[in-house]
Amino acid sequence: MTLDLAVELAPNRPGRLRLRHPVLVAAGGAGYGNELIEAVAEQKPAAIITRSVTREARTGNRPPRMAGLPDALLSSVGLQNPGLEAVLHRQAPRWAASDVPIIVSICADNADDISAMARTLDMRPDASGLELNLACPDRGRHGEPIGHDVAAAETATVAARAVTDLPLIVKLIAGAPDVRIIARAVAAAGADAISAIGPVPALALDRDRAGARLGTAYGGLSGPTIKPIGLRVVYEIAQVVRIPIVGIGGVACLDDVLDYLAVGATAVGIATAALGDPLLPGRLGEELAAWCEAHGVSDTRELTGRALPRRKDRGSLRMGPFGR
Amino acid sequence: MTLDLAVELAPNRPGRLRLRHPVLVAAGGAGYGNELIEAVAEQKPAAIITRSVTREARTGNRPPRMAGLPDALLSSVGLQNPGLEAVLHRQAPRWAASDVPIIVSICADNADDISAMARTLDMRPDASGLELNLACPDRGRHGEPIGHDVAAAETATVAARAVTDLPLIVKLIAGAPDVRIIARAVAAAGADAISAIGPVPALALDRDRAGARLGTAYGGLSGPTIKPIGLRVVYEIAQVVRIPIVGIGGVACLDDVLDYLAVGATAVGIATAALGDPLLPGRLGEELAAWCEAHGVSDTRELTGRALPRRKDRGSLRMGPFGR
Amino acid sequence: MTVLAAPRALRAAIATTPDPGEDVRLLETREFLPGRYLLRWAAAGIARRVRPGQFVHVMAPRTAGLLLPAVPVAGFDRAAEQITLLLSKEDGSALLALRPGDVARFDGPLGRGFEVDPRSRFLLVVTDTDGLARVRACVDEAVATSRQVALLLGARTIAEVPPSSLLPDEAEYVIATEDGSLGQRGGIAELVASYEAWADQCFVAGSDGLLRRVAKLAAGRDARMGVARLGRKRGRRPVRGASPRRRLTWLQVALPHEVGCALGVCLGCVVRGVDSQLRTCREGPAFAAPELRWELDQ
Amino acid sequence: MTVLAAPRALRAAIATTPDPGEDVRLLETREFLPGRYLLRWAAAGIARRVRPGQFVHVMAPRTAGLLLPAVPVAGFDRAAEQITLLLSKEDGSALLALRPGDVARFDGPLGRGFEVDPRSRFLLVVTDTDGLARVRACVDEAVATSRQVALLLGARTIAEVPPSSLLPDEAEYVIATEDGSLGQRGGIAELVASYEAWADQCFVAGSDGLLRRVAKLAAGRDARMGVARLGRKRGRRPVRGASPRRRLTWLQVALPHEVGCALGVCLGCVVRGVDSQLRTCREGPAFAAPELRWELDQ
Ligand SMILES: Cc1cc2nc3c(=O)[nH]c(=O)nc-3n(C[C@H](O)[C@H](O)[C@H](O)COP(=O)(O)OP(=O)(O)OC[C@H]3O[C@@H](n4cnc5c(N)ncnc54)[C@H](O)[C@@H]3O)c2cc1C
Ligand SMILES: Cc1cc2nc3c(=O)[nH]c(=O)nc-3n(C[C@H](O)[C@H](O)[C@H](O)COP(=O)(O)OP(=O)(O)OC[C@H]3O[C@@H](n4cnc5c(N)ncnc54)[C@H](O)[C@@H]3O)c2cc1C
Ligand SMILES: Cc1cc2nc3c(=O)[nH]c(=O)nc-3n(C[C@H](O)[C@H](O)[C@H](O)COP(=O)(O)O)c2cc1C
Ligand SMILES: Cc1cc2nc3c(=O)[nH]c(=O)nc-3n(C[C@H](O)[C@H](O)[C@H](O)COP(=O)(O)O)c2cc1C
Ligand code: FES
Ligand code: FES
Repeated sequence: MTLDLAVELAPNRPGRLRLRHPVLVAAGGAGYGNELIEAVAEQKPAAIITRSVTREARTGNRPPRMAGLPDALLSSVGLQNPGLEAVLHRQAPRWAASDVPIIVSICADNADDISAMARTLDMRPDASGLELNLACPDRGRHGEPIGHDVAAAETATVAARAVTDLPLIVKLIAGAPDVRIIARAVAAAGADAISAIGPVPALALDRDRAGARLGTAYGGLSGPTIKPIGLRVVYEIAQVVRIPIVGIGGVACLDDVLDYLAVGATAVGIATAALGDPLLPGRLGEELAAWCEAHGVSDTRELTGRALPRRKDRGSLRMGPFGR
Repeated sequence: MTLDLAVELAPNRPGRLRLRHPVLVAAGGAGYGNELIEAVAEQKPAAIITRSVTREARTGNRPPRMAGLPDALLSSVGLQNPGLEAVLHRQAPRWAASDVPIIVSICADNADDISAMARTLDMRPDASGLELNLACPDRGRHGEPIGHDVAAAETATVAARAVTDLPLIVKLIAGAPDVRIIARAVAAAGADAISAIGPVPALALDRDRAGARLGTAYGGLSGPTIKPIGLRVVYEIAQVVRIPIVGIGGVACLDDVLDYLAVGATAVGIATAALGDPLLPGRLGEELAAWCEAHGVSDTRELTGRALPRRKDRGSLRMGPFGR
Repeated sequence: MTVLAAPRALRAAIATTPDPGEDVRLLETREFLPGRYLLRWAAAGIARRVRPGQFVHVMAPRTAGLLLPAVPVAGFDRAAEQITLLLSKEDGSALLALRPGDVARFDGPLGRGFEVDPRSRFLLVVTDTDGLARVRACVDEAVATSRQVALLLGARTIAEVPPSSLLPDEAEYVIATEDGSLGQRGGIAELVASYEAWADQCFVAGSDGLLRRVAKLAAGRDARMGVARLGRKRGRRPVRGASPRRRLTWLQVALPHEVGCALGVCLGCVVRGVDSQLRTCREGPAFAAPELRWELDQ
Repeated sequence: MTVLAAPRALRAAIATTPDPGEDVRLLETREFLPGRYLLRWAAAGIARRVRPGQFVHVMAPRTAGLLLPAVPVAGFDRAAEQITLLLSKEDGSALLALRPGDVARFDGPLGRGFEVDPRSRFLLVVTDTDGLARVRACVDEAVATSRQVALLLGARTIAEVPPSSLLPDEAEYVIATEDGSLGQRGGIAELVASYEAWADQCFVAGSDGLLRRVAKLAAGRDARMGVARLGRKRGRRPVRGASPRRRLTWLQVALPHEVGCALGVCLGCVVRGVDSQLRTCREGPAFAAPELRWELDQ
């Protein structure tokens, strides 16, 4: 049996974003990637999505920025980054030297910035793709994230798509009232793939309960705790779009990878657990290969969507005492 | 020091919903309450909110309806209930005999049903209050829950408020894009109190990943895992309304109770952990009393809102190396 | 990590059993298959009263009370005042972190167990690796009451077949594996037919598919065996689900019950019965097959 | 509960230390205050290299790697090849479930520790119950290098004062409690003034308030003591945060570091420095007080 773990994240641009296996580092899980790339010879992640970059530099949020919760991380880094130009200047040369594809995550609340960043990246050979992060709070809409609104999400996607033919992944957030509507709009606007979910807004208190634990009060919840929410969102998206989905949220072991594939993901991203164990994404790629071999699966695409409702089941009234 | 644990959940109707202590059973945590009431002589919960009742009987969702996840419960009972009339006929006589206030949770997707149920309850002496559950999927809006939409939430609240002067708690859900807008609208529409949060939509897979673990696929996530989300929502609501808030979501020990009070809750509700340990709400009331005594707190209201941002802090630019 | 303090005994006060929770002491944890453990407990009260098919509700230790608090009693030894549980690592039970000598608190036995007819001499138990915990106690019951018992177990492959040391010598242990790596090749349900004449009663637990296949077989058995329909000759029509009626049923099944109140109030454990919804924690976990709505393809 | 398998040593390969992770064996867990534990480990490699103020990253066991993986090394004994950690129940660390003989895997020592000037003879350590774990190793360092050391500890009440058995006999242990139930009544920071002339260097960890109060005191000390500004007389202006410069600073603080990558890439551990943002995991957890932006009320 020849085992094919490779997946295409932009099937309409064949070969442009072909991953050796389906497990990658999600945004924020490995900074701009170079520390990881340079330390790892084997067990490489399938790709690295960088932490989100903005057009201008940002100093990030007021500390403390992270709190450990049971099986979860609460964080609010606030997009600290030196701006796209500086990131490319300092980091991109080393990306070019690596065989791990680097996908640059960009974030902005207006079409101008998105276009400008996408255009800049389009001219660079070192970025293998672009992730557009829709978690950005929209100043025009009282800070509600772009990803909550169909029109805003669509505009943002078009702004990027119009100026580049780099593979474009659009990252949705869990909080949209109906994520399926956003997913459909984003796919129609030209996204090559969708990733989901980002962190879930949450809060934790200081030990003495005199205030919030993070400097910004609110933070994003990530890690194992959010997996059931991420699976729900990917399961919803997978039923309404045909483009590949990168399932993200709480992945920490092979079972989690298999779960995301089963609900329709083509690839799986890891941030929080990769902070604790940077080799995890690469190792899970190997574990997945071993699992496929042991279970007679020759292509991971066979696993994608296995748990989705099949059409023939719909409307069926026949079910036994326990509902099956 | 005299210790006053009592809280008023409807301060505009003094004495109508005065609880002996702040820890109650949230909807679904004790059915219609009678099994619990009859078994417990001490360590009584401050109140019991019934599982949600609809105007007509409902058979509930296709099994399996519950799955245990790490530190969480995934469930989708689907409002199985014999309809309000039958519930009152079978259960209410025993409510009247108990000194634990019973708050009847009602659920419907249209103003007619809500009015009709509220009117029915208004004429009964056995219900101490009414909780209006906004998690109901609105058939008029592709099944999006009422609680996602300001206008729908407002209409539902008015429908109940107009026909009863029973204490009225309106239960918000975590998934609204901006829960503060809903909270303000509901308070303005006449709610005596707000409760939040309900379960978070999520999904889990079968052991063999051939399908979802629950009969309805989607379920609501509850239990310790969702506490950081619940705290965030209550913290948000508490900054925009002045009516009491019942904090719900993941409460399982005294620290959780203190956390919810600190972010602005006047009382705290428990469902999932009360399923595992029905005496928990009453016991936590006692533990809270002991804690107050040990910490020189004479009135639990001193604890409410302690962690909320103080006005004078806002806009302050002075902060040290770690943000404080 | 929030861990609940041990609650007082309450479920017991309102549940089927009038007994309070009990402090039980772990005697032994043994990994009988990779990731699957047998836990033996000193639990005098539960051992005395438990019936096959019943479960305990783990009150302490637990992780916030949520990780599968309901655990079937997989075996008992009334003389030694011991019970055994079978747990798998995936269940994530806090019990697996305990070591011999540690104490836990169980509420139980809870739920309705299997009804073994006093006249039954030959008991057939059918299960798979995951279902074993729910029916294994039938074997102990059979041995304790000097009945003959055969346990048919189906597994995917030899690596998932529990060792015969899990069963007393008196029990006949029959295995089928899907890949033929041990015992008969194929599903275990196919072997049931050859025991249906021998067995006075049959107790089954396992995958949905296994239950359905055995239920289908049992549905045709009465006709094949020329057995009178249960209860037909009695004066009053017996209440469905009543013990005497269950006792006379050839096939009883134990359904899984992992989470929920175990009190009958949360309706999380509901399954579809022939003419009403049934709560696994109260009307079950053991049911007579005809009580359940199988909607079998016939 | 998902539990990560032990990762290979990687952080070490990119972090300040060139050493791989190490398997360490638990020798003893002792509850020294209710809910607070001292854990003593056989950890030859870490014990050999660790400097006060450094931490280890717990790679296994852990609950999905998230529950406070970074733990300060609270003590060491290079001869016995042992280190100690102080953990509180609220940290929820999986290490607390281990028993003597169990093995864990630590990556470390990580981060920059305190810089003790070779010429310093008298070391002052200031802390509170929660901060103790981050500075206690300064005492071991002092004793190992035959310096004199005083540890000032502030607590709310006597019930939160760690027993003196946690410290070697050579250390002077001075206590203040807010309620006056043990030692001086009031905050511990108030006692620092009486040691500022005696001490060559001061190491502090604790609540934000304690750090601020001691930092404020230290800011005025140079003037009071007539001490030349550090480094002023040298030819080249030393780089802020460079070891030689830190070594010459009277006050150094160890900031808490609980979660994050410990690799320098996540920016979750950032604190505000005087002229840049500083990462606690790389530029810290020990800092010279003047490196941090205190914005003290003066
Ligand atoms: C329903 C909902 C309610 C919310 N309510 C509040 C609230 O009441 N108060 C509040 O402060 N926050 C609120 N938020 C935001 C929430 O707190 C953040 O999602 C969370 O803090 C994550 O932290 P972070 O994004 O700052 O941190 P990071 O770890 O930096 O996360 C990176 C993300 O931050 C986004 N981002 C943050 N700020 C900016 C910015 N200025 N420009 C561009 N991108 C940005 C990026 O898209 C990126 O995905 C809410 C979010 C939602 C979805
Ligand atoms: C953002 C979002 C996306 C969702 N996407 C989907 C989706 O794609 N597919 C899907 O099936 N579900 C979806 N849901 C609903 C979600 O699955 C449920 O909230 C969850 O299943 C809880 O289960 P339950 O309400 O059925 O169970 P229960 O345990 O019975 O919970 C009780 C709640 O159910 C509500 N309820 C359920 N059905 C009705 C009804 N017909 N009439 C009145 N009240 C009712 C009640 O308000 C009550 O609060 C979504 C919800 C949200 C907020
Ligand atoms: C420290 C940290 C930083 C993150 N930074 C970003 C970011 O810059 N852009 C982004 O889109 N997502 C960011 N994320 C979100 C992750 O990519 C991911 O969507 C989320 O954390 C859920 O996955 P996880 O559970 O594997 O962490 C960040 C997450 C963490 C924990
Ligand atoms: C089994 C179960 C049934 C529930 N039924 C209802 C219900 O009928 N109406 C309602 O408003 N909330 C219902 N809830 C939601 C709870 O009241 C509560 O909002 C949610 O579970 C979060 O709290 P918890 O973490 O304490 O469970 C139910 C929850 C559970 C677990
Ligand atoms: S488990 Fe709650 S009704 Fe059965
Ligand atoms: S912990 Fe990640 S940068 Fe310091």
